[in-house]
Amino acid sequence: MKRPTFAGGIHPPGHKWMTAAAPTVAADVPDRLYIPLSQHIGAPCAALVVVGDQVKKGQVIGRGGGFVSSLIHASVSGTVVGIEVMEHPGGSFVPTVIIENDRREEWAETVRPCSDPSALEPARIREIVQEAGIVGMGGATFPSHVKYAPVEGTQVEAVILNGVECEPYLTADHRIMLERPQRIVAGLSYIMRSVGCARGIIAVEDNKLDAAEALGAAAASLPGVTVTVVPEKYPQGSEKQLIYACTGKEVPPGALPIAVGVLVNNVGTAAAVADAVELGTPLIERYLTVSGDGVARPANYLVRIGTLFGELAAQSGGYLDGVERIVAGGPMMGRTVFTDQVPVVKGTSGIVALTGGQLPKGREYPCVRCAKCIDACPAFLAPTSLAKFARRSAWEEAEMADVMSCIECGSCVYVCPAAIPLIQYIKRGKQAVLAARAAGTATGKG
Amino acid sequence: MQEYFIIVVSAVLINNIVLSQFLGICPFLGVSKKLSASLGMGGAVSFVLVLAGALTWLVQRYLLDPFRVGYLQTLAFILIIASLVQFVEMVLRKFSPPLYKALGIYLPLITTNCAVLGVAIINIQKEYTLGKVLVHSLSHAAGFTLALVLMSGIRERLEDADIPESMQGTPIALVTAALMSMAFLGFSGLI
Amino acid sequence: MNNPEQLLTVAPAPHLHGPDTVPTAMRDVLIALAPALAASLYFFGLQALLVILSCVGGAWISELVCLRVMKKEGTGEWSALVTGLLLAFCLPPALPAWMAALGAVFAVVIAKHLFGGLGHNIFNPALIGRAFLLASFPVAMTSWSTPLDGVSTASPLGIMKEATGAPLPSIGELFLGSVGGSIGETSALALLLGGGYLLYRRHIDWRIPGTMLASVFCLTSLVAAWRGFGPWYPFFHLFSGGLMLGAFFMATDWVTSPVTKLGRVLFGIGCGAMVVLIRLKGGYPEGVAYSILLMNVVTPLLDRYSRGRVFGRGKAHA
Amino acid sequence: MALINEFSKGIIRENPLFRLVLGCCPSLAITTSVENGLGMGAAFTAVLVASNIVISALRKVIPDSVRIPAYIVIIAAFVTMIDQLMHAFTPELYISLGIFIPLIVVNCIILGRAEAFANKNPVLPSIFDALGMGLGYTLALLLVCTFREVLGAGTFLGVPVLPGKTSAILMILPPGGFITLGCLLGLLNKLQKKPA
Amino acid sequence: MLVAVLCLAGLGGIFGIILGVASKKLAVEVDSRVEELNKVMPGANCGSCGLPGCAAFAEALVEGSVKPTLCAPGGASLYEKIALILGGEASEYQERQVAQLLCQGGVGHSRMLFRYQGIKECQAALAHYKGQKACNFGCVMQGSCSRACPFGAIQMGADGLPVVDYYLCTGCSRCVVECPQQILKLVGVSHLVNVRCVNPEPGKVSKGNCKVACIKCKICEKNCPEDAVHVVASGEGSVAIIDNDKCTNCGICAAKCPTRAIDKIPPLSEEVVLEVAVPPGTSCPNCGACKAA
Repeated sequence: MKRPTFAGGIHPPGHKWMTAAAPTVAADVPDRLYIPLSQHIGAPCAALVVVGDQVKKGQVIGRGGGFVSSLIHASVSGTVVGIEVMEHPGGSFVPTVIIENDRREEWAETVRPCSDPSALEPARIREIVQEAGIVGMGGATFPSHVKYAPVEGTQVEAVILNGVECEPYLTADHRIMLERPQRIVAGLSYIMRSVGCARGIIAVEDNKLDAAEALGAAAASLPGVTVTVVPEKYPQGSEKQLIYACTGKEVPPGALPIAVGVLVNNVGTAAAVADAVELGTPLIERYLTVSGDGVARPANYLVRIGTLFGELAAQSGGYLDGVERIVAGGPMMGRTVFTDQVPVVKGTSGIVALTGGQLPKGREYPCVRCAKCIDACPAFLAPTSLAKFARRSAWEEAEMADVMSCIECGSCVYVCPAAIPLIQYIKRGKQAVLAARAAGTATGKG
Repeated sequence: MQEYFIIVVSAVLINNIVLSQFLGICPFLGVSKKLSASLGMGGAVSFVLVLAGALTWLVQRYLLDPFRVGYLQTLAFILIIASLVQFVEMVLRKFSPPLYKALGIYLPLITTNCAVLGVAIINIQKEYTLGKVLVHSLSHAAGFTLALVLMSGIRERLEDADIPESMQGTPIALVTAALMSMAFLGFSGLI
Repeated sequence: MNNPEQLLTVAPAPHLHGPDTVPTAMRDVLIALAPALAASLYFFGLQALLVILSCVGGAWISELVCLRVMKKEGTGEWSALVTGLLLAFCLPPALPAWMAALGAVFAVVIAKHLFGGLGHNIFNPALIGRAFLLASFPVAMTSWSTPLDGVSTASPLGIMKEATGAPLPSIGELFLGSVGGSIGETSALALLLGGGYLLYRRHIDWRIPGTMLASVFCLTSLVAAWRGFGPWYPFFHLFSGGLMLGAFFMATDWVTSPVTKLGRVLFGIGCGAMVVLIRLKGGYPEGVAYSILLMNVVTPLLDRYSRGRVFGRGKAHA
Repeated sequence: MALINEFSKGIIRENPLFRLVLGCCPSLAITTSVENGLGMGAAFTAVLVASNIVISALRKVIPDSVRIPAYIVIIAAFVTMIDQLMHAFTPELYISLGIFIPLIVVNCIILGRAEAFANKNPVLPSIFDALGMGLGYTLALLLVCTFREVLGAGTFLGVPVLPGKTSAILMILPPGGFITLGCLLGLLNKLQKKPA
Repeated sequence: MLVAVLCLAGLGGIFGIILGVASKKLAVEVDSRVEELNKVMPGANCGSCGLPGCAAFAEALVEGSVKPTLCAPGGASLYEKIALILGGEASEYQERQVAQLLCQGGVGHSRMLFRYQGIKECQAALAHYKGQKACNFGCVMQGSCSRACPFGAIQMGADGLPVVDYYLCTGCSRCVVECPQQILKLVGVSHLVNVRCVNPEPGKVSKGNCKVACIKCKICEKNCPEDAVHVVASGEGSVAIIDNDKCTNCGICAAKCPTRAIDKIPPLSEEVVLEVAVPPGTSCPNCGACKAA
């Protein structure tokens, strides 16, 4: 049987062999942890601690005001030694709480296991998820409790767990699925209960058949849950593309998956939900892959939030010569950082150090209209036209050509023989369109 | 029937009014920057062209010829066309201000659009009947619109092109027209 | 203040890049043209070599001069070589070398660099070069010679058009290429090999050559059925003239063909229909070059009106 | 001095074809031979001078609201005369210029000069203006003609200048007209490229 | 002859009547002054007037909803022409303004955090850690202002910063709008001394990031004989600012500034400074007498 997928996409070399077989190692907890107060999309949190405060592991140290906001917890016990504006792997500077680790690993009183998780009300599960500060761990960092909240006039018909991990180099999700399949399935059952949905799908790419098997075995006892194997293709793990592959439904531009009755969560998120519900532990650590051709010993780690990239790199044997870029996340959609002194945050799925080898060597050429970008675009856009509009600030034309539908997967740039930074132009176009919309005017001058 | 068919093919493709007869170059170069405007201009010219073709034919046939004042042809025709254009202009301004704005200064230029006068004169030279005059005028108008629309499509694409500074604008439009006209040579000898 | 060489690079995603670049793609086209080049040298010998060298030389030199004059970096990235070679392939082997070079210069300067160079041309430069030469030197451009011995002859399509009563070559001869015609167009076999390579390397889309050949085949089959010609007739059209060369190497030119899938299908059908129209009804025995140029004119409009739907838009969400 | 200025401006500074890009149609259509260019230029200049004189003389008589139709009628009258004259005295040229003689009436330059100059100035400057513009246009036509005839037919005024069979016929076909004018315009732009 | 005259007269008569009737029935009011104004507009469509283009400005002028002086590129000569067409008085005197970059931290002066590889567009570059310079307030050096200038007055210099040609600049403020860091400011051409740094961070920080930053040392404040320059609160910190009304262009502060963040430019030649409106109907010989008086 042909495996379900989506139209378009690319097949970059996966480089997953470097870490796929490496069991997850618990990373050393450093002496100082740097916990940014913005680890989710939405308004940043306000600090609930001041310099000199003693904090315990799992204690809430940041709380947000906005609707799409999430709590921040201390990931070790210790002393707050500073709250400073620091560089963040997301490409910006944000206030960061610095905690001196006292090595006592004392849990906060709020962290209590639940005696009978199967008796929890759906609303209570959402509350627990909110209190645990769980956000989407695939990289989008959308607060999970917001996702589970009921939306007027819609009903979730299927919960899809995303175990695709289509980004090259990354294997952290693969390892979770192999090592903690029970937790993932348990998390899925809580999510399904919280949204009142009977159908669950766990999607796994066909380069991880062992993980699919493990999950299948774990889910055997749970009715309504199936494991769907999808072909290896980038960006198979993109939310809308995955929904299409699993259900045949297309989420309209600008809409959320709930518009077609689907909820998508990362497998790591599901495991975190299970921990929060059963053990009461908030999200203070995550799985991630340290890899790339610029790292001596690529590995998968279980890392406390707030550990600096540099400390993980050191545990992996340090860098090799010629590292040009350090990427937070996968190399297709991750952001480069300018120093490895930035902390791991909830959305950091990997740290990839790249030497110049895989970057386009040649210069940028004019567009030769080869249309490879159009063929590759999973959103069925014409990236080259969008980039041309953005280049001459024709925002209105860009909006007409659906610039806002771009999912920024980077497939177009990967295939472009002229090495045009199409996505950056498109992002610029989106920014301008949003600014014009916010200004309440028709798109006009940028 | 065959005759009409030949007139159409010849006027639209082989002897395209712009690309091989060189009539109506001004609006061809001026209004071909945007597709929407070129469609409007094509429409306006077509309308004027067909009306003018019929009117001039009638005047020639029932006024100039019977009174043996054929030498007044140029004068009489230009008079008719000028009035007609002014009329169309007024109608457009009244009923479609956006179109009027888009066509801008080119509407009055239809008066001095040699395509209109040229086709009117060719109509008489070829001694067509009224039916053929209508078909002939309409086909030339279609040829004009076709060339204009194709040109504007190309020029919209050229907006992103890295054209040498001194070639931008009219020069590159002329070279494009040259290459289009070379492509249209492929139709020569058709039928 | 600090050494920029030691700094990390910050750049927008993605941080991986596929293997294709413009120069490698152009190099692949040259590789794909190699079988046809070998065939042409085998069939037409030194005469053809001279024409090819003049075309390639003319194109290459004018490319370098243009880049210098317009103060652009680079050395043309092979694209001028492709233009020169393709132009040479659609010229008769006995053409005077200076004419061939002139055509190449015209192609590169007028059709390409006046429009802004690589990626900006509207028309296929090689075909413009050919159209220029055909219109300028009609006699020299239609003097064909037989392969191997160089006796002057007519091209197969010319024989058919003029209906002189001279025997038409067999389909087999047409397929292998031992017939009169332009330098690189006679051997359908060699061109199919090259086209197959381009398809394999995914540099061209099957849609353009596929629909173009299919529409020629269908239309000529209809004609054959109507006029009572044998089943050889559509194959004769398929393998004669520059159809294979045009379908695989000229119509598929990235820059001048549509970028959308539907656009490519329409483009191919249009090319095929024009070829048949000009071959059967037009003033020239061969219409591949003009058909592609005419469709080049329409390409911007095809692109504009053949845009597909965007993901999630206009489809039932059932 | 002023008159000389009115005269000379039309030749280069405000050349109607190259600088103002007016009157393209004939400059593309009939420029296949130098002889045609000369004939067209002469006919054009004659009409321009005559109409400029009359319009300038009548500039205070013609009501503003109907000036355009009035100009057109005046111009058309002179075109008709030239048409008849050429028919009688230069029948060959008449045939080779064909439809483009009556079409002088719709040449934007003539109406343009009437609007821009003759209706604001006395007769004498108008004559010089017309002569300058006419000469400028004729010279421009001749430039285009020379390129096309030499390259396309290998002759100049009918005298062979290129060795046999080396002329590119394309240049006297329609595309040749577009190419020559386009490239000339580009070239002149390049030569005169000083910030405007 | 008679026939010819009759024919034409007849034709003319018929069409005259048709057009006459039509012009009554289909009349649309258009103010001819708009077209006249359109002819005298600079045609840069720069948008400095706040309207979408010169044509819109002309319409607004006729409606009386805008003042002629809104058009910066046109200058005094335009105000005069507008006044002639609309019959108003162009008597507003205004000093010519030019754009100036309030940042001197180019390559070699500023500490760089990383190498930026991407499109040359300031807004896009800002999305990556606010640009490659350690200072988050200065120029990001991608040249958006240069591309936005309709007059070619801004070129990118060797140190990566834009250089404004004060002679070509018309003060249209296109670049000012374009600059995402908002560090291009219009200054009167007579203000020769300017603080060309906007960094409000403490002196220790700003000095560490850039050799030519304002370090809040207040030396300028202490040395100014006119009490015209002060380090004042700005954003989350402070920065030196010159009060143009008090400044006499003496340049002492610029000379004393340890980081050269205060910059004195040489006086511009008369042709630039002279940009004053002239009364309608008279022609200004640009002698400068009126300015000196």
